Amino acid sequence: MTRIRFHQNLDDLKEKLLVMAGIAEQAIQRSIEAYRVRDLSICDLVQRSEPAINRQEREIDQMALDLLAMEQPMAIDLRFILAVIKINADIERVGDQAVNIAGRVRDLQAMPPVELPVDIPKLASMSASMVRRALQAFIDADADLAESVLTMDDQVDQMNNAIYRTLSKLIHDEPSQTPQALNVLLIARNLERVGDHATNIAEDVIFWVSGADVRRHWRTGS
Amino acid sequence: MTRIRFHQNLDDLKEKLLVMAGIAEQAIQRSIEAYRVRDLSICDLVQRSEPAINRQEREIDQMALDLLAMEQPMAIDLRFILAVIKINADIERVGDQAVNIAGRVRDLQAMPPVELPVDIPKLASMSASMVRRALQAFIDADADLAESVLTMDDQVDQMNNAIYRTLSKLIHDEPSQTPQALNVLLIARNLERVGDHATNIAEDVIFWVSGADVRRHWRTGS
Amino acid sequence: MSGKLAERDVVNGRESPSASGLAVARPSAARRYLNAQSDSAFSDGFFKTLMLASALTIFVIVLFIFLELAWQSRMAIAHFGISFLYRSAWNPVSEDFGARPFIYGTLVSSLLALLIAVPLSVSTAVFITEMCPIPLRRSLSFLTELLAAIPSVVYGLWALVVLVPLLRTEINPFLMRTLGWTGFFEGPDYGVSMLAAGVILAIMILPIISSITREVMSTVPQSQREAALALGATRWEMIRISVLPNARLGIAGGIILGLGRALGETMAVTMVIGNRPEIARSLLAPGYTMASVLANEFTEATTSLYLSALIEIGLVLFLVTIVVNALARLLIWSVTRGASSRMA
Amino acid sequence: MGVGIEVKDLNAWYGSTHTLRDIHLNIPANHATALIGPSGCGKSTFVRCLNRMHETNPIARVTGTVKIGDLDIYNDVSPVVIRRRIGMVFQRPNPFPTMSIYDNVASGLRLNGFRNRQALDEIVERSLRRAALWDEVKDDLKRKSGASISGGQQQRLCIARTLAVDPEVLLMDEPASALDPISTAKIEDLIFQLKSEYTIVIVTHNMQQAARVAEKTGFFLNGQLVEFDATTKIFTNPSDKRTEDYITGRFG
Amino acid sequence: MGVGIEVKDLNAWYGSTHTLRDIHLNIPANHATALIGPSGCGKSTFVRCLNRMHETNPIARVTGTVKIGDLDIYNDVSPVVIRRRIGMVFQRPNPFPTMSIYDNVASGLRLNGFRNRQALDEIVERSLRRAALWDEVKDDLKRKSGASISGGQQQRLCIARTLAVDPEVLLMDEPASALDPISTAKIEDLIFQLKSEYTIVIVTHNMQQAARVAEKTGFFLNGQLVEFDATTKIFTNPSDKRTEDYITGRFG
Amino acid sequence: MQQRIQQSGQTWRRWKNHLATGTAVLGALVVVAPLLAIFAYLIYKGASSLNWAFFTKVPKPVGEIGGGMENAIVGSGVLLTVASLIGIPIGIAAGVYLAEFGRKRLLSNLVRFTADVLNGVPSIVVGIAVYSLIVVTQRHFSAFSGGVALGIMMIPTVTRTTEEMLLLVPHAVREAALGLGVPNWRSTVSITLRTASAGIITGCMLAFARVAGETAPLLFTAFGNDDKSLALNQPIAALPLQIFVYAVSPYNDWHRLAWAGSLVLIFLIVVSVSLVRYVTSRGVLKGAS
Ligand SMILES: Nc1ncnc2c1ncn2[C@@H]1O[C@H](COP(=O)(O)OP(=O)(O)OP(=O)(O)O)[C@@H](O)[C@H]1O
Ligand SMILES: Nc1ncnc2c1ncn2[C@@H]1O[C@H](COP(=O)(O)OP(=O)(O)OP(=O)(O)O)[C@@H](O)[C@H]1O
Ligand SMILES: [Mg+2]
Ligand SMILES: [Mg+2]
Ligand SMILES: O=P([O-])([O-])[O-]
Repeated sequence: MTRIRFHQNLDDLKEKLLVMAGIAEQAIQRSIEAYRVRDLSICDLVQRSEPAINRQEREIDQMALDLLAMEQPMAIDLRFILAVIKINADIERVGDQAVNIAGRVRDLQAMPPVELPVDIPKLASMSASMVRRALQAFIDADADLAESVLTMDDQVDQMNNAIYRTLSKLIHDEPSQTPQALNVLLIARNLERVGDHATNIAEDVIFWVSGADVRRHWRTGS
Repeated sequence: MTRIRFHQNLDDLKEKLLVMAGIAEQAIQRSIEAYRVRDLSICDLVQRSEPAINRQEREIDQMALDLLAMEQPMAIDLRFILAVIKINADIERVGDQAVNIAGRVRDLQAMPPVELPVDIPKLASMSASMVRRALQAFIDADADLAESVLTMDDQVDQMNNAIYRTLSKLIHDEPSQTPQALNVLLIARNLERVGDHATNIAEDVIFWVSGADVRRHWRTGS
Repeated sequence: MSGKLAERDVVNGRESPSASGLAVARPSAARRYLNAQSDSAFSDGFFKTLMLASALTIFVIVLFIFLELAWQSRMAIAHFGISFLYRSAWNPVSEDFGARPFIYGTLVSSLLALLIAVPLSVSTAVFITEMCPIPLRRSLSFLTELLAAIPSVVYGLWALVVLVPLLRTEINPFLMRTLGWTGFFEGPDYGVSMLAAGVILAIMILPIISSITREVMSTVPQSQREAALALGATRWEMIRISVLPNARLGIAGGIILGLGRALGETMAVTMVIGNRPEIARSLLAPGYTMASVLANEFTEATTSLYLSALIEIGLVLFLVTIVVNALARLLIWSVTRGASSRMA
Repeated sequence: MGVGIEVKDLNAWYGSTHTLRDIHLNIPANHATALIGPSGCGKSTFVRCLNRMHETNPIARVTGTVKIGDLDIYNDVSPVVIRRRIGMVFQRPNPFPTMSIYDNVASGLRLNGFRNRQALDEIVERSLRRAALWDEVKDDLKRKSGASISGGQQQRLCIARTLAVDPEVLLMDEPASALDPISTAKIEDLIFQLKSEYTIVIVTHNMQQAARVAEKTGFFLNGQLVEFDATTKIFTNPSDKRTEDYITGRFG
Repeated sequence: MGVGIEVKDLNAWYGSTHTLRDIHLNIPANHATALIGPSGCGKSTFVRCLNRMHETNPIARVTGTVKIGDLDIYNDVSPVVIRRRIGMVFQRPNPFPTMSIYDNVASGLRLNGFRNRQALDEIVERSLRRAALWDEVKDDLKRKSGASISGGQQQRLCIARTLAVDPEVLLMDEPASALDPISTAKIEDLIFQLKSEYTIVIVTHNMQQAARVAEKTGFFLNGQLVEFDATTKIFTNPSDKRTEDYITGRFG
Repeated sequence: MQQRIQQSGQTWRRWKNHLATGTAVLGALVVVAPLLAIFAYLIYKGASSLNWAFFTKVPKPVGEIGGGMENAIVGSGVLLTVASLIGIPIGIAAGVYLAEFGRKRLLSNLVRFTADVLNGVPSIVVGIAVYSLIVVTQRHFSAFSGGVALGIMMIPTVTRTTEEMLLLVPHAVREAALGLGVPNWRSTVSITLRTASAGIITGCMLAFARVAGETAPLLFTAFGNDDKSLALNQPIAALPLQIFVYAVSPYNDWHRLAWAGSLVLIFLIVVSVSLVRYVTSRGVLKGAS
């Protein structure tokens, strides 16, 4: 039962997923970059990455399906493939969020620039680092690192809420800035969702590595 | 190879998923009811349903995992289980959206009531009917019905965009109503996401029934 | 055709490797060699014919024996007709011949041998395969196998020197005392007798029956024994329901083989049966068998009718063994039908 | 109804090879328990120790305690009695080829001197029904020999034969490994039905088979019991690294 | 290198039972093709028709065309010649028990009169290496008999023996069904490696095995070829309802 | 449950078990005892009568003390050589035919049956047949006729063991050979026969041992000869024949020689049988099945 090829295939699967994750993460970073420097060409770049991510999502799904059908994976291998299937969906959605952000940036661009009292790049770097950490946990099969992602999510939520309050107050005070503020508010929500997806990825990593379904303790608890 | 028990288990799995879907759908409807009649007790009901949905999500995931590990499902059975795993995640998120809506309603309740020129219940009934249709397609293994869900999604998106425009204009014109408008805007976004999840479910049904990965034609197309 | 093909392949192999369908670009040493080989159709045919001829030889030999015996005994057959088989007279001087005492002697001594040998050899086989400790098992089975190889003349010698005196002094008196009333064990007691022939025949066929029985019992699969044991059978019950039924076919075969050997056995019997052409109820009386009379009188037959009568006895013996063999085959065939699937 | 089996400190040898080492195990009553492990790890030896078949091998030796319910099988009773209470089904179907189907099923009872014809008829029918074989053979009960039916049917016949003596425990040593997939599925269904009434221990090389029929699974390695746990646990998330490696094919 | 196989209108009989009906099939060169199907559906018969082993059964009959490359095996050549070019590996390992390992591998050539010692040594070594057996047996080549090694090794020896005559096609009829999982995995790895050089046709009852080793899979039912397609297609999304039913265990 | 453990029946079952065991042990003893007796007596009598002269001298005239059986030993050698040359090739070839070419046919069944018949034909009948075929036509007894008689007797044993041993060779081995593209005859000779060779040798040895001790067919073919002879067309002596003549004679010294001859004969047979056992127990055959 030295299923060498099967385990190579699992490695390939992981590799593929990581490549895709890299693209998605880059898309998030680029979209924030676009936000910072107000550069439409970067928005284009981000939006063009979507088909690639979608294609890779399908390929990974198909590969996972083939492995399930052909290799009778068991125990840790099976959990790995299931984790990949779920992480795959999350990464694809991270990519979607990047595209959404790019869309918002495009809208913002069409409006007069205003200075808003919120630190989107900080929130973004927080979310992005959650994603990176979750992926590192996946690479290293490190459940502890994955756990740390779960705690970061609370901070991201708080930051998002703070931004929401700030912006809704701002709109109230400065109706003229409403369109810009609304867009930024939505960008913040997108980034918050990116954090959520990172959290999901971390949960899946924990499930794969330790077999414990972390949602048991966490979701019901919160 | 008359794997009678296995196929009973698959039926049980489907049954369980439908029960959970029923609860999630009900949660959406209730949250909108709460919005309509501004009833906090209904919000409570919705928020209390979340743990139940989460628990069922975990149970279904576990059951699917067990079946994958123990029964070597193949072809349509394997696709079915994978579809269930994905639909499961989507339904759980539909439940989350209901809870989010209930939260927004709770916020709204704390504010002076205003009359906003948007038809949230209509959007809600549209989204809910997408979910219901997707589930019906799942029950009947009906790929055509599932296809019809995909087209409905475009309408939901349009309605949501219209609401966004209306509200952002309103905020601009009537800054005093900003908090209410912002909450309603977010409710609309939540409903739009419900529609997205319904779309995902429909795609998974098509994948299960026909083996065709519908994302191929659809997502890349859009 | 085949030769031509081989040639073509060689050519292809050297000159245009890819021209033929199979001789592709990489003919290795092995491939090139094999492609040059013929398809052996002729040697196969020749071989088969040779084997067939040998097989037919056996048939021809038996047929020849039968025809030869029948031809050589034609004079006696013509002279005595069917009555030869049941008349008791055996008088070379008056040229009056009947085979009855010989037929009787042959049958009785053989049956007697079976009666003694079958239970003993089967229980020996059971002991050796199922009960006895492994080291002992080997030496015991070797011993019985050796016995099968001892020439009958040696048995005869031993019987003449050891068995007959032993019977006369120890066993026969005892038998006369205890079983005399049956009429089978009445005096006078010469030692050489039907009983002595039966006993020595029994000793001679014992190893045959027991080694065949042993062999078939050891081919009964272990799983059969385990099936019985797992149902809670004792060792004896296990032997009774798993071993013996599975082996019965082989045991029957062994018994028939033993009978065949007993019927035709010549030398040992000649040496101990007493060679008197009479039919007596008592087993202690001397008798005569078909084989012994041939051994004793064939070279002394002076007249052609005498010789012809002797050969007719040979013919009868031949026919009796054919009948026994046919019966054996019939028996084995009918038993196999019931358990044929075991063989599959 | 079945009874539980309690194994303590079981050690077994073939000659001087130590085949089983310090096995501790509680097999639950009225459930199916699967034993898996690589070839030669001692699974067969273990089940053969449970009904004292091990000792039929002249070079075999065993120490430790095995309790069936309250009965210490190595001290309280004779092997003949214990084997009747603990039925065994082997890897290759081994019906008695010289007996009819009916006689095969009746053989266990007949051995015990059971002679009541009518009761025997009933028991034979019930056993064959329980073994899901009745409908296929009812017309040839006394006409066909036990060896003249298909391999899968033969194996069910062997199960029926074992059921006829109404054992409390059923031991099965790779009962389906010699059968085609359809017969295998039938045997598995059968085990699944029987386990409410008997304590079943099944050795198998096929992990999916273990997964399908058994609630509990034990993993043997080199004569030791590495892990014993709920089947779903073993197959989705075993505790021991060695189990995980075996299950996922990283072994050897 | 292997060659493709083209089967047209193949029909086969045992006595009066029509075992294969109108088989049309193109087996690609240098790939592994798996044949699956329920017991008795004719898989073995089919592969035996591909190297004319079918006709060694006196009651067997066959019609139709089988082309190996350009060669019509039923019309252009004798069976002996065709069998040298189309190697076959059987369900149970069948090494020649009286021959050493070396002689087993050399047998295909020697028995055809090949005598060059040095070339033979080379061929034997290369074949054993290709069959992934060399390291395990190189020290006992001429000392151990072909029957004295383990079952898995025996099967690889049989593969080496077949490779030694340098065939273009390798037919395998359930080559791993008599082996334990570890040996099975080794054989599968081997097939996987060999398929770049040979056209391999493998019959198997084990769907995962088909999935693991073959690019193409054919599904037989009642002597007919129901579906022939890419393996992933067959196992994740077959076109024919009967295939789907068989694959998912809804069959029978 | 009514059928669970009926204590009453148990004692009786145990008893039956013991009874059966006892019977078997007893049977074995009864069988073994005379065997050992024969051997012991043979060795005791034979060894004391063996001397160098036995192997190097021909018999003395009636009444004279001394002499040996050189003529018989040589004669047996000649006879057995002739017999083996006739019996073994024909026997093996016929066995090959039965096993490989004619499994189900009428012809092969007929041959099989006649082989069994021939095996059962009493040796003395074979003697008569050969007598009328060769001795009568040649008008004198001869070593050749004796050899033919013994050879005929070897054929069925060799044939049937060959057939059985070949059938023991798994069909798979044949398929393996055919699958390699080996011609049928080559596969039969180099694979099937070779695989079964240990068993076939056993069969030949057993046939050899059997005819080595045969007396009856030699009575009117080889006839016996008091002088050493190697000529095929002259009467020739044979060990068993000589033993018989001496055993039934009234002279003590001849009895002594008979015992010595028996011991030598048995020794030859034991050696060949042991050799066979050694060969087969090396497990060459076991691998085949
Ligand atoms: N009859 C025997 N004599 C000697 N040793 C034996 C015997 N049976 C088994 N063994 C040894 O005992 C060990 C355990 O064997 P056992 O048959 O219990 O293994 P297993 O787990 O059932 O293997 P498999 O899955 O191949 O049936 C092995 O190493 C084997 O070599
Ligand atoms: N030697 C034979 N004589 C007569 N009929 C045969 C023979 N071999 C096979 N058959 C019949 O031919 C049909 C096909 O048999 P085949 O062996 O090709 O099936 P298979 O698909 O290989 O089955 P399995 O998976 O059990 O090996 C079966 O119905 C069988 O009964
Ligand atoms: Mg075992
Ligand atoms: Mg087959
Ligand atoms: O797709 P989601 O935004 O609902 O996670």
